[in-house]
Amino acid sequence: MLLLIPLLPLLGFLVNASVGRRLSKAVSGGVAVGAMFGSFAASAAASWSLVGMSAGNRVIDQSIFTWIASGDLQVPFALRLDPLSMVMILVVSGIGSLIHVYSTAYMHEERDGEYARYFSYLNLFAAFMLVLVLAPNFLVMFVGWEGVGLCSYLLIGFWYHKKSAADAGKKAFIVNRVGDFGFLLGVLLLFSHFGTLDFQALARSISTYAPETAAFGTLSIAALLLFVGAIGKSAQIPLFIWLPDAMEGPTPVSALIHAATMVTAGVYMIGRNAVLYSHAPGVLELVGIIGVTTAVMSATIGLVQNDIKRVLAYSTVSQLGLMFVAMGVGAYAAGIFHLFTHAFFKALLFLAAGALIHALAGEQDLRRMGGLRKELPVTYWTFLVGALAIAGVPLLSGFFSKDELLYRAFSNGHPYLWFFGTVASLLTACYMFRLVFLAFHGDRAPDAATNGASASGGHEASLGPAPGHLHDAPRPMGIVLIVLAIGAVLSGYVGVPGVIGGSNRIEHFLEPSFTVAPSDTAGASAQVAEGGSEGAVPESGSAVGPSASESGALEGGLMLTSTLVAVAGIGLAWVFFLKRRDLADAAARRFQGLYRLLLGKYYVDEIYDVGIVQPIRIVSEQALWKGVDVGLIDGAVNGAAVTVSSASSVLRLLQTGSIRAYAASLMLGALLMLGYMLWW
Amino acid sequence: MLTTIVFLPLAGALLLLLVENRDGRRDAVIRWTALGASLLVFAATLLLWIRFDPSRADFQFVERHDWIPSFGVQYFVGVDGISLFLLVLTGFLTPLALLSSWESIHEKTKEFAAFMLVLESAMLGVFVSLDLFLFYMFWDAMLVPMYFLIGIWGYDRRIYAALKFILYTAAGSLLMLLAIIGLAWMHNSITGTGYSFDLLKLYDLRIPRQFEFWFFLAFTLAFAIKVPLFPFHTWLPDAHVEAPTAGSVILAGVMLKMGTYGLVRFSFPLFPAAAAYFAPALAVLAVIGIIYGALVAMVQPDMKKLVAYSSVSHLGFVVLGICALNVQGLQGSIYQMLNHGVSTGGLFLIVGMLSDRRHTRQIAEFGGLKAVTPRLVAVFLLVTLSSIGLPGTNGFVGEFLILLGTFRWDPRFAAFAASGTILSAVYMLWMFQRVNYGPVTHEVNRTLPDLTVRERWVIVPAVAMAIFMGVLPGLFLKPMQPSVDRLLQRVSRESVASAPHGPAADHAEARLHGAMPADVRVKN
Amino acid sequence: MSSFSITAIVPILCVTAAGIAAMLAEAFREPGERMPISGLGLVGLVGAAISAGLLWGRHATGFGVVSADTFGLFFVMILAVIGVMTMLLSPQLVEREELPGGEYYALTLFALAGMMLMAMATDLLIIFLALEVLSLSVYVLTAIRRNNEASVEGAFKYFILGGFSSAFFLYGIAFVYGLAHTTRLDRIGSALAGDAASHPSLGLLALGLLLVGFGFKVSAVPFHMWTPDAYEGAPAIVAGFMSTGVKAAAFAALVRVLVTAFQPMQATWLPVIWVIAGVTMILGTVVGVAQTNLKRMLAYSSIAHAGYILVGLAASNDVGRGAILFYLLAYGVTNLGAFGVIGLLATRERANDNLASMAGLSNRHPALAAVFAVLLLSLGGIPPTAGFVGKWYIFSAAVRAGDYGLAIIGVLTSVVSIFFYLRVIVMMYMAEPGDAPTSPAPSRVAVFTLAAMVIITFYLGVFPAQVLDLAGRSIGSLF
Amino acid sequence: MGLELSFFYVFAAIAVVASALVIGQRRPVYSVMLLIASFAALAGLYILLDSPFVAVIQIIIYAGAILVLFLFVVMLLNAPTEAGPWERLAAGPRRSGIVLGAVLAVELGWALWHVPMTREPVGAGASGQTIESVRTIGQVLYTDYAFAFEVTSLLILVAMVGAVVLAKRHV
Amino acid sequence: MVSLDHYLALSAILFTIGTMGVFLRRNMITVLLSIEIMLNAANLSLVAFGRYWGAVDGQIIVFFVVTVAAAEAAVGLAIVIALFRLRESLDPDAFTSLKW
Repeated sequence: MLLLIPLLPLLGFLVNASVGRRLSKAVSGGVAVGAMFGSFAASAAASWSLVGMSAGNRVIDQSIFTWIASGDLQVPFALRLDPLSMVMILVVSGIGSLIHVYSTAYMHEERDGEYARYFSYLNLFAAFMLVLVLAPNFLVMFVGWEGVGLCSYLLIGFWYHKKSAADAGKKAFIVNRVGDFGFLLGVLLLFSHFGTLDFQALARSISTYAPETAAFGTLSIAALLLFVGAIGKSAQIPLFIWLPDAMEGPTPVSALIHAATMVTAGVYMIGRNAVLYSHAPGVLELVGIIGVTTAVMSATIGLVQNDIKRVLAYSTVSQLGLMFVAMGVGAYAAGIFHLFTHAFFKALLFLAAGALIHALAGEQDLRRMGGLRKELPVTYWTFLVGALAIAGVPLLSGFFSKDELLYRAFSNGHPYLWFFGTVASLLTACYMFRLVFLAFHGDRAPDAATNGASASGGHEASLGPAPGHLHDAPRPMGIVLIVLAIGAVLSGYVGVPGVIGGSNRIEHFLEPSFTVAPSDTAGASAQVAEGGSEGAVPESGSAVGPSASESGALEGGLMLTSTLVAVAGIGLAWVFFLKRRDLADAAARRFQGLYRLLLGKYYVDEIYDVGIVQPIRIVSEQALWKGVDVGLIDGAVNGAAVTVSSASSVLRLLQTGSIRAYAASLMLGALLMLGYMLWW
Repeated sequence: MLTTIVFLPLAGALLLLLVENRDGRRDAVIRWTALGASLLVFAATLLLWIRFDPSRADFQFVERHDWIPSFGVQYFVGVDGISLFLLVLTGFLTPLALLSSWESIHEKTKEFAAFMLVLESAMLGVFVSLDLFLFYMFWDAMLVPMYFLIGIWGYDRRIYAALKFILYTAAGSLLMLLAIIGLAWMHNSITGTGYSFDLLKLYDLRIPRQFEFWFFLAFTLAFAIKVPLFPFHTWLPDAHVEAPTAGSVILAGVMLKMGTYGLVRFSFPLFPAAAAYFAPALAVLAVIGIIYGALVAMVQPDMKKLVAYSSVSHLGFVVLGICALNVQGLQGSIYQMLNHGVSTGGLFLIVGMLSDRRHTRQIAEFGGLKAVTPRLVAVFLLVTLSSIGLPGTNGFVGEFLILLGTFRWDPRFAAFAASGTILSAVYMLWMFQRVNYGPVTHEVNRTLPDLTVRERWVIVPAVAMAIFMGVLPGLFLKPMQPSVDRLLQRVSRESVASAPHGPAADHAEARLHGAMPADVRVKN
Repeated sequence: MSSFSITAIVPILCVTAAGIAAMLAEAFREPGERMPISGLGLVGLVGAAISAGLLWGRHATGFGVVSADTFGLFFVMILAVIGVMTMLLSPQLVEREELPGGEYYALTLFALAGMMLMAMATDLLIIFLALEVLSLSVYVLTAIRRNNEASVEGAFKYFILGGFSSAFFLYGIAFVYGLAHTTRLDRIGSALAGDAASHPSLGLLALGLLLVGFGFKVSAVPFHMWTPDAYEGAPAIVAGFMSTGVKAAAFAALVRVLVTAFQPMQATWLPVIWVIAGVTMILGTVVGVAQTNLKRMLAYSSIAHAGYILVGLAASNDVGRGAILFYLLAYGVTNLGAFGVIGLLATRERANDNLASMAGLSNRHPALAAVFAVLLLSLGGIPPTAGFVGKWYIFSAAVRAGDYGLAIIGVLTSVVSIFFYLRVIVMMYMAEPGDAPTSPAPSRVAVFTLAAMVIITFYLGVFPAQVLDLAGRSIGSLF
Repeated sequence: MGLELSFFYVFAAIAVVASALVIGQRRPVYSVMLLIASFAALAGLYILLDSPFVAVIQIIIYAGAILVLFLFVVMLLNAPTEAGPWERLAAGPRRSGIVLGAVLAVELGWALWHVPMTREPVGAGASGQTIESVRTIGQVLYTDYAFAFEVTSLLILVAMVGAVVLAKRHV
Repeated sequence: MVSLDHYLALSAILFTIGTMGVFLRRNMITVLLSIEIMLNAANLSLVAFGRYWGAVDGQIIVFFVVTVAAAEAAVGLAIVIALFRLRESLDPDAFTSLKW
């Protein structure tokens, strides 16, 4: 039954990949969407039965076949559903289906073949993503892990004839590979140390160790290596560079892969190995720091970008950073909670932006928008909801999750993480509303629609109605937007914190996934789970501990601050980008250096290019290939040959043809021989 | 059984020679005959696989006849889990190679087909022979047809490449011949039961240390050149680039494996102490090869050269896994041999198709093919993915096992080797992108035909095999297991005996008790 | 005192008789009448082979100076094979060059008789005489195209140096006689074993001077200088005959002399042979690389092969001696065949023995090209050919003697040699036919002969067991 | 010093000088003549060695037949008189020839000097056999050396055929 | 009495002269003569040894050697004649068309 969940999209992929070329758009699109909804249904059913189980051991295992067996390495290809993966599959298949629906309209202008190809990729992605989250052991997870990377490569480069797109795809894949390098080594280390790759088994044996608070031992090394993988996948410093470029892909792809699901795989992976990380506090610290740095840095970049999708991309990076902060402070549940809500509102934002672009015939430049409020009501309102949600305005999903994780950061004794996190959310609110104001308020830039196409030079120029008078999102897109908007509003309520009458259900629900998993017998499982939870994540215990009262006060205070921060952010945006734009420009002129730095994304790409890419290329070409290979080794080989032949052409001259010389050599030989015999 | 399989192609070749083929009137007949013969062989190898008993570690289908009794030379052939699949691989690739050159070879068709079949016989012979003399016969006999394949049907600098190929290889193998003779003589002087080239007898022979070391070096040099290991690899790019497609496929698909197979079958088990002593050095070369090959491949303007250098990198993995001398490493290596055969063979097939269309292999000459030949590009993508070891394809299983084995032996090697996986993605995808993505830059390419039916028959099996091996490696790994275990216990037993050998010793210990140096470090 | 038993020399008698018959036939031949004189030779040679087979193991001795022991008889057989091949390949040459058939075949047969005698002789004087018989015949055969400058010049050089070396040889015999008061090898051996110690220097002189003579005949460096010139000058077939027959006979005598007579002085000659072997292999191979004339190239390769055979001698063990026998057989067939191919390509006007003239041969004469390729590969020692087994046998001998030095030299030189053999193949198969010289279609007989040679080459390469055993056993009779 | 010794020295001197002149002679004809002289001296030495048979052969066959043959050829080809050798001694091959010859002489000398038995006077090991009698020679020749004798016949046959083949005006 | 080494020494001298002749002369016939000298040197020592051993073998061997010399002379001169016919020269150095 679990198998159905990834299998259906896979079948959809096979259909579209094999015969899709000959199918009409309706059919191929229908197949894909159907597959997704089927998988969503399966997920829902599976989730239902999981929730039905007793809280202690909510696990559904399904082993399909033994994949790799070599010596003591036995890797079954199996699937496992537990609370954590349940949340994930619901997000993936649910939002996935919505985005499929959206795409049917969005990609409608593509040729049939391309259309089918698009959906086949999308299905394949869903399949891999579901395998990733359902994986019971590292190797199966790695299948999904690399698989989604592949799909993102294919989808980013979907408009392959555009060089920038192809490059972006390649960049994404390779940067991910760099991360996977660490991931793989981490896996190897874990196996060669614990002799298993199964998450539960690992957790069980890890929990017998003491947390490596002082020493930086195997566990820490493993955790660190795995984290490298997470960094690559989830676009954190220093490997975040691929995500903004990934916006070359079609917008729904950005929404699904580069906002809602794939990029969160890193966060998910850390959550999945919560026990390991809890035993490596040093690494956790690092996770938090990297997370918060990324959050702030990318938020600052987002503040000045002019391409609407890039802004959203940087905001994704920044939100992911916040999730890592949550992980870093051991608030795994909070992190996953934010992941959950973020999936809704970020998908919403992207899709709304997509609708916008669609309406503007491919225009992506903020400076050419404005005043679209009237013309695109649906898009506007849904986008606004998303913006409010991400900004953390109270009572919307973003508010609960972000607030939760910031509170955890503070209460778990990382005030500085809390501080910078708050700064990040301030910036978030600010740049999100910059978007809102620039795009929808104020008055429309004159040349928006007309030379939008030429300006963006975008592939999506082909999309959308002819420029001029604009249409709002077509029905399927509109519906999807509205559904997501509702999600963005409500999804937060699964985790309403205790302080305001909620009881943070999702956290308790997820709890078991972060502690040592229950073994077969309930009794044992209970106390193992207890001990595990004590040893593993004391923080989460404190969340529901008796000390709720004063921690409640604290939480309330922090909640208030973050609310104010959100409002402040919006206010700033209102001042700078709506009321007095000249101020913004003035600021830009005033702090020109800073402005350029931000506009240039801190020039990270350039630094990598100069510092790593070019040197490797030049060294390999000049030194290794031309130098060592052709020059040195082949030189030696050919040199030997030349030596022989030249020696030959010299020695042959001994054969002068003069009979005397011949006799001489004969004599010489005789004399030497006699001489040797007589005198040696 | 085995004899039939080995000499079937030869018989086919002789049959072909009888066909009168003035100015290529009977080319079709010849092509079909050759293809039929090779398919027959493939079927036979499959039958072998079916009738192979996966639970036994010793050699099966053994045939043993006296050959040169006065020197203890025997006709002694057999198959175990290690060589079985290499036979299957050979049987699998030869028909594809023949089919791939269906149209591109139109002069001296008869000779071409004959040489291909002779070559197949020799290769099969190398994999089955358990008598060192017999082995050497096949080993050297193999050079000649390959030499002609490159030299006659190759591209511009074919003669240079062919000479380089044969001289490079002969230099190594003749030294090995000396070692073989020395070994046989040792058997006489130690056991006093006369010369013997019988591999199984020689396995149990304890030869003096210094001889063991020299012999190991001689053997290993021969194999290292064939593999090719890092400093001995420069014949490969030339040979590959100049060889006709079929030649490249066989060369990369099967011949290179003989080097690694030789290491597994001869160098290591025959001279365990020396093996344990030199394994780290070999591993270093292998790792250098992995990274070096990848880096050089990255900057190649010629597709074939690029693939050739990628082979250097991939086979570095194989050697590394062998040096690890533990189950995963060894099994991974053997598996990776097969993978490399399939995926690199596939790559050469595809490059061949491209150069058949455009008569150039310069990457810069292509671009934007995806719009023109979608099917070709699709299979190209799949082969590329299997070559960079994406999970779900064969490449991943092999590389993971090798890395795992290596990691348990010495994490540092594993770390460096793993970086090769990044680089492989870099050069393969870069090439793939430059060839298939972006706008169509050359007008000529706008009209290129997509895969023909024949080409589908050539490439689809390879792709299918790549994915099949990625999903169900168990079918291959299980029969290997017993043979690999026996091999390991032989080697490690000996290598412990060689304890006083500095670094080698503790690796040996470690390998023996499964306790890894890495653990020793972290435990305290 | 000495047995007059004729039996031992029957093979020689057969061949000699055939030679005389050939002369007479020529005498009675009408001018212009075509007469299969070579047939007579075939009869004689076959007779020789058969009688050798009958004599096998009987260890007959004749006049106390000829011994039909297995060692000698093995060589008789080798020589018979070589002779038959020569007989079969010659007619085309004789007709093309309008040579005096009778004399040609007679001299060839006399030379063969001399060779066989040399192989079976157990007396230095007889060896000397036999040596002269075969040398004189070969000198003449070399110059048989007496209107061809190269031919005569080669013969002249060969003759002068031959005379020079045989003078040394004779002087050596003189000292042997002075030392041992006999020329019978066995007695010399016992004499040296006995009171050689009392006056060593005489023995040393004798040994050294004899080695010069032998070194010349087997064309070992530095006594090899005549070889390339003589081979290039001589007609291809004759060159092949010289390079195989003379070598075989000379080696037979050399082994016999060193192993029976000078066994006591082994310590002295072993290092000498070692050095000569090494130098010969190296020089022969290296200089061969630069050759563009095929006959010359094969001449140098034959020098190198002499080096390999000397390795077998330097190993100084049964394996080595057996190896010498086998190698000479394998080499004989192969090399003669190679020269034969060149001979078939020649026309009266131009020799077509240049590398360039091989261009595109595979298109003009596919069969010849294939044969030539096989023979060359066998010379290069590539399995599964006779050449490979021979080399393997030789190297085993060296390794058996723990003599890795020579073995490695041999290995490396054979790698280099592969290079120049392959160069010919390259021309034949991979080069564009330049000014395609038209060669006459080879006669059916010749083609069959070459085919037979190829078959032998492969047979010896794949099923060498019997022949190896034969060789191994036949050296037993030396002691 | 005995008469025999003086005779030895005389003949030896003649032989050596004559041979040297053969080498030093620029006219082939003279060379041949001088060689005949030296052979005659050798014949004398053979007499001293109680070997009249060989002495006679030396005169009749060697001097009488072989060298006369040479003479004929010289006449036939009326061989050109080459320029005297001495001025060309500077030339490389000649100098090397001298050197090589010298070294050879040294080695032979050294070796012979170290042959102990040569100290004893000739005939010390003489057996009862009277070696001067031709009949003994005949007996031995036709018994022990019968086969060798036969071989020489073959040798001469070869020589004849060869000479004819090569020298005959037209085939 | 004349001791054996006198004769041996003499033969050695003659032999050396003979060898030098091969190098010094520019006339093929004289070269042949030099070889004859070498043969005679050998003969001398053979006879001397025979005398020393008091056996006739030495003389008999000489007898054979003389025959050989005759045969060689015949063939050699024939070759010389053939060569002279082709090129009007007897100078060995004139015949170096075969080399390298």
